Amino acid sequence: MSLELIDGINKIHEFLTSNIEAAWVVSLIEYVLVGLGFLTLYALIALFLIIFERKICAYFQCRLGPNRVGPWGIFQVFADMVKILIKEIIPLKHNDKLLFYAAPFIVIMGSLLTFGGLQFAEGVHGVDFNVGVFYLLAVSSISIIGVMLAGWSSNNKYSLIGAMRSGAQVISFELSACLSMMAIVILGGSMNLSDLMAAQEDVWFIFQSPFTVVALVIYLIAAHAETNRGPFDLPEAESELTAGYHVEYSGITFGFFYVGEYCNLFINAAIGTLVFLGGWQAFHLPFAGCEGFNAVMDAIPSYVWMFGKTLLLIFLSLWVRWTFPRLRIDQLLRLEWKIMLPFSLANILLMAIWVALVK
Amino acid sequence: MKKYFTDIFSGIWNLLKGMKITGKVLVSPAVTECYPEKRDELQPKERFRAELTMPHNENNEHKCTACGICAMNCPNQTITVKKSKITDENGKPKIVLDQYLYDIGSCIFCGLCTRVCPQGAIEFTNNFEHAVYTRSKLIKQLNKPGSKKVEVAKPAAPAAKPAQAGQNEVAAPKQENENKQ
Amino acid sequence: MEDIKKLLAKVAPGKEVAEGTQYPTIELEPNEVRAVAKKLKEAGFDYLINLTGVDYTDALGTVYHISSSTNKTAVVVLKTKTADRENPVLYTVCDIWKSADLYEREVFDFYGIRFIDHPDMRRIFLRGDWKGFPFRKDYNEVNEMPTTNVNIDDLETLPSITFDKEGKIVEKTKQLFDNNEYVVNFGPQHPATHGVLHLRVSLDGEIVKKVDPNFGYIHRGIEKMCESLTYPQILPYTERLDYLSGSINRHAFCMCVEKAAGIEVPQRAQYIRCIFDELTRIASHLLGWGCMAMDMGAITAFIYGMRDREKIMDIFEENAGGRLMPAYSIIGGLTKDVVPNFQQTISEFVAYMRESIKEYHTLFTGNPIATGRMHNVGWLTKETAVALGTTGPTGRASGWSNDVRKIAPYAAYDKVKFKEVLRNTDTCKGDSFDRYIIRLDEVLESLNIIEQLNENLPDDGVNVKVPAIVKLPEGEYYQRAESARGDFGVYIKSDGNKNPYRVKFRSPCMTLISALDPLCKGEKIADLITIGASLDYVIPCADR
Amino acid sequence: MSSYEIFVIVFIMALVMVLGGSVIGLLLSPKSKNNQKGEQYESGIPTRGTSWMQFKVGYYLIAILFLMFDVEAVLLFPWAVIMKGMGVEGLYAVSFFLVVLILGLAYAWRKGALEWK
Amino acid sequence: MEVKNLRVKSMNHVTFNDNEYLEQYVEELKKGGVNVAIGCLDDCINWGRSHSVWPLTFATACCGIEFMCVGAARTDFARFGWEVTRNSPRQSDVVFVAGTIVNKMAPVLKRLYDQMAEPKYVIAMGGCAISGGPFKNSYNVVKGVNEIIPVDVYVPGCPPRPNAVLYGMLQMERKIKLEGFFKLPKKPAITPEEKVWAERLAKEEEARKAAKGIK
Repeated sequence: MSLELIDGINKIHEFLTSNIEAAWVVSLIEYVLVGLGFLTLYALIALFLIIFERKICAYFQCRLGPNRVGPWGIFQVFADMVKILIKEIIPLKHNDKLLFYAAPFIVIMGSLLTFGGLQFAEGVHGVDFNVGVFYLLAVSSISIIGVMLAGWSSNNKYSLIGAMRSGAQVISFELSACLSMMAIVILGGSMNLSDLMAAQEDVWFIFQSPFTVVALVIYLIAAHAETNRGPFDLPEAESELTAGYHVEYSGITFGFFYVGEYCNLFINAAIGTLVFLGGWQAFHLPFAGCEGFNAVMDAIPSYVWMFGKTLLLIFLSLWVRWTFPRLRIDQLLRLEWKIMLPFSLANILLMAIWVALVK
Repeated sequence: MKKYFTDIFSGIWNLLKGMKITGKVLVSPAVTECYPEKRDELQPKERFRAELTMPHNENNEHKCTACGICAMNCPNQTITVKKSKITDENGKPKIVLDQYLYDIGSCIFCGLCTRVCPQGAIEFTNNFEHAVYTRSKLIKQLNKPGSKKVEVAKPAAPAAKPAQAGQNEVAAPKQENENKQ
Repeated sequence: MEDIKKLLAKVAPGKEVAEGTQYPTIELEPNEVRAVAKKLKEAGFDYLINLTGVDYTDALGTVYHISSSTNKTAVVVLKTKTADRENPVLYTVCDIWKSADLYEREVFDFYGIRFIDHPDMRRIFLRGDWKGFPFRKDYNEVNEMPTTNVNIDDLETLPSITFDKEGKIVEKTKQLFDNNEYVVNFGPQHPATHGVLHLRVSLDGEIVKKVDPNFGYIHRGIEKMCESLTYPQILPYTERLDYLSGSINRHAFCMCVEKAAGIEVPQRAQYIRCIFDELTRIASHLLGWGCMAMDMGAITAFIYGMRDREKIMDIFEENAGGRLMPAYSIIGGLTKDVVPNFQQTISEFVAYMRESIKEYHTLFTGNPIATGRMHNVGWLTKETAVALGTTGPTGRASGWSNDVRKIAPYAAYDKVKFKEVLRNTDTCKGDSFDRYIIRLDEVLESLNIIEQLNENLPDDGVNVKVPAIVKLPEGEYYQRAESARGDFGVYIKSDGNKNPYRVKFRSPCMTLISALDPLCKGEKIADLITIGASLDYVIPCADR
Repeated sequence: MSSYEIFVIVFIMALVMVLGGSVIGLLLSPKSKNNQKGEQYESGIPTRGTSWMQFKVGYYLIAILFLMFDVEAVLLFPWAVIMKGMGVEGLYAVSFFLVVLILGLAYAWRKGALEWK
Repeated sequence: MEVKNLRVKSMNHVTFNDNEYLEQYVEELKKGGVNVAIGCLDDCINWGRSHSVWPLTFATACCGIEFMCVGAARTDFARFGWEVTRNSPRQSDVVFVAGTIVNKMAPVLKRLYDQMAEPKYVIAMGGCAISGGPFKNSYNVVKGVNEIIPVDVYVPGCPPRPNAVLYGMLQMERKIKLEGFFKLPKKPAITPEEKVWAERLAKEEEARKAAKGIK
């Protein structure tokens, strides 16, 4: 399908150039189309994940979850969307207005930019820098600045504590995510996502070295923490800080945090898939005599592989979220600095040795 | 050093065991009862107290004598008994029930009224669907319009009290009853 | 009894021990109270069960119920009163028994009695701008519903009275917090204060410096209402005190009235009452377990707890006709006999619950995050527990054996074999984890009790005839019962009418809340929530 | 379309999404006014003083360590890219650096800098 | 929308209580006529709102426990899309007044309600919230929360069983489905309760000023 998609894009391009003379108009229309495409995908994924989580969490809790709006409750999220879009945005009295309204933008920007850097299927990708991994790491950490701004600018004590905790979150899991990716960069020899994809054509990275498994586990924990979810939802900490950093946000401004959270969930799982689990590459057995099996695997479209694996990681993340209690802030720092950081540093060293000696 | 590693691995092991529990629930069926969908099957148990009613027989008759013991025993004046004195065809003065008002919005379902009722004229049923938009609608008249007290052959002694357990807290000596009125 | 009388003669020479009372009672002049109290404390009476204010119409007074953590069955009652109704003043005992702190504030709030040298004479339940003292018999002020937000000065200024050098009484005030302290309100509307407790927490970053619990956001004045209700009418209100151990409270009140009126309740009723008490306790502990898990962020565990709790609710509904408020015990027995398949349901439930507890342990107790958050957090030593009067599972987690079911067995508890669940004081000194785990252990013990009672259910009817109007002979009655949160007490002072003269419920939750400040000092915000959850208080019980 | 163009497009789209959503919300939503609405929410009790005041951050020391380690991580990335091509030499070159890092962490740990204060 | 066309999944229109109120409500809204397009848009918005009502976690007493039961597995209110309980009033749509409101709590509840974003709804759950319930003779209890804030639905019971709360939620859903979005204000700008409140506030303000003047 991905090739068909590219075909379709080419057709649109031809159609536009044949009908419109001014080249800049064509470009503009294309830009708008691309942008809208991204936005739609982004929104749809967020909506899908919201209902997905609500259903899955219900099943974890021996409940049914939404089932009265539409078949199996799938229109539940649209109802939520309609409602939240036309809910009042409360004008606050004592806040820092500029930062207050900038915060959701920064959150959304951070996650959309990361989203733009993903690869969704063979040949379907947006931003593809030669420092792709680096880019993803860089822009994905913007969101947390939005969280801090939101907490600070609200002039609310709960949200301020939430903001401070999100600071702890940054200094905790940024580093591990970074170092676990570095292990893959050593193995793959490139920071470009396309190159990394190509390197996983036969065998996914996860099966290439035992140390990628460690890296994957560390990455999953760190990525999970960066989404401010599950056992790492300290900045929100419902039972402690009522709603944490976004306690003063109402209506759609709160909706942006909500959407951003779910998209970050997807994005982090997608990065994990791309970097460790072979992204949209099919599962191949690199042995002689397995060509038949490989051909069957290849017959499955690449986007199915991509989204299937991503969903698997998301499911894992939900499972963790709906099982564990929240960490305390010193446990959080301890987990990072006394467990994950030594492990990832050692992992890099071992990975380098592996690459130098085995490969 | 050894403790550090054993701690980590036992920790992970315990986390995984916890995940096994939730995973098991994930694949087992939900315990949710779908209330509005299966409304007919989901009636509360028989003894459940959800609404005070006054049973009427097919002739639109009830057993209430308008004595007001229930109203007196109610801890928070949920029941109001409005009665009037008339003379019946034999020329005897007689007390009849005009309105038996019951405010479900303040009822605490303690069951004291049904226990003390000497006639067994009121009872709790388990219809729990009472939500309304107007508070005044929560005040219900229990005796149906035009209903009257069932005429039974008068037993010699008031021993006809239903031999129900717990009805021995019957309060209300006569005079106090009248005073209240 | 004789020993105690001898002791009383020693600590209060020349005072007569009243005859014919339930517990040895002595009346003291206000200025003698402190001396006697100190001597009693030295003699081992270190647990102030209850402190009740009473309006004797001609005088205002207090009644102290004192017991000991070593000689557990001994209870001593002290009484004192002052004839000054305009400006009544008594001497504080809050430095002798720490739990008197909140009790004395309560007496001040209800009766206007001020306690000399008590450091904090704020109103406890009512707002600072409340007019009059509602529990006085001559109270007739009209207080409109307030429309303005609570005044922060009222919350922070601590008035107190003390003697100056010349021996005159002077009034002093003190500020609770410094001006530049970072004070955050947790509650009244907060998901983790278990109701409408209002905690004003002074923070230093994440660290809690001081916790100031504010009560009264659900003070309904039940005790005052009881003074105008008949005894059967009071029963539904007892269930609404601590709605999680409603059956037990109701049972306690029934027992108190039955004891006073000399009503003998059939064995079957007593057995069933005990089964219901234990079921209530299990339901309460399940909710407590679930809420603790939820407060720590594990919502799934909460849902599992509630799932299993529904089974108990079903039993209640089937037999008693109510879910949260079964309304099953009445004076003289039970409303109705249990349904025919009751025994089978119970034994099925017991088997099911035992499996569930194992599941809970795997899901939550073993979780390293949870244990990490509970271990070494919120130490409560046995001495502090006794001083604060934190009874129930909380006290037992600190190694204080205080189970009323063992100390003063009531109903059918002397006919079953069970052990009081205590945490070993050598290895653990009562941190959050102990308070957590003891609840699950108690559930298992309760299941044992239920099993035994269920197997030997006698068959002699469920109620006896009681007079149409229950009137208690003049006097004072006290009944203790072990509710899910600790030592629940009912104090009834009767003047022979069909209404009680004064009813006081000894709330186990109030003392639990008073433990928050000492436990949370120096811990983190997350620990404040964990400790609060591990104490497992119910605010309407504290506020009454 | 180059990556940079897409980057700009996505950036603008984020702006459009937030602005669009907020404008719809502001224009269409029902509104009501009262005195207490704009006040801070703190469980229903008026807040005491301001919340913008000095606030102790307990992880201050760790935050500084983080800065250090993050910079080191950035420095390591170029090496990581060419590690595969360099083979054992690349390993020698950087293992010293890595060991120093690990020792640094161990030192900080030993000194108690990683404890919550 | 007509009351007759009002459909709630798997529940018949006539089985609901208090349909008269809704009919009256629709009559009022229909005064002046409704444009078809606007009517459709109204239906769409109301559909969204009625299926996504996020409650504020506000529980004072016993009813709060039953409210927790409603959220638990047995009677799962997530099925209706109500499960996203928000702790901040800014993000919630409905406040379940679950439990007794005493004098000290009244200003807190009022403040929370004031701080909620429109549209906001109130469900009085249980006897205490409706009328003071068991404690209506007490010196410190508010006799019905409609003295403080306007109530949309009353769910009697002490406490109501979880299914009764679900029934109340369905009632709420029906009411929201009839709202006219483009016929604001949907509630009177100042409800009678608000009026009482405002008068009291003004009175107190006056008294305070007077007291100051004397000083």
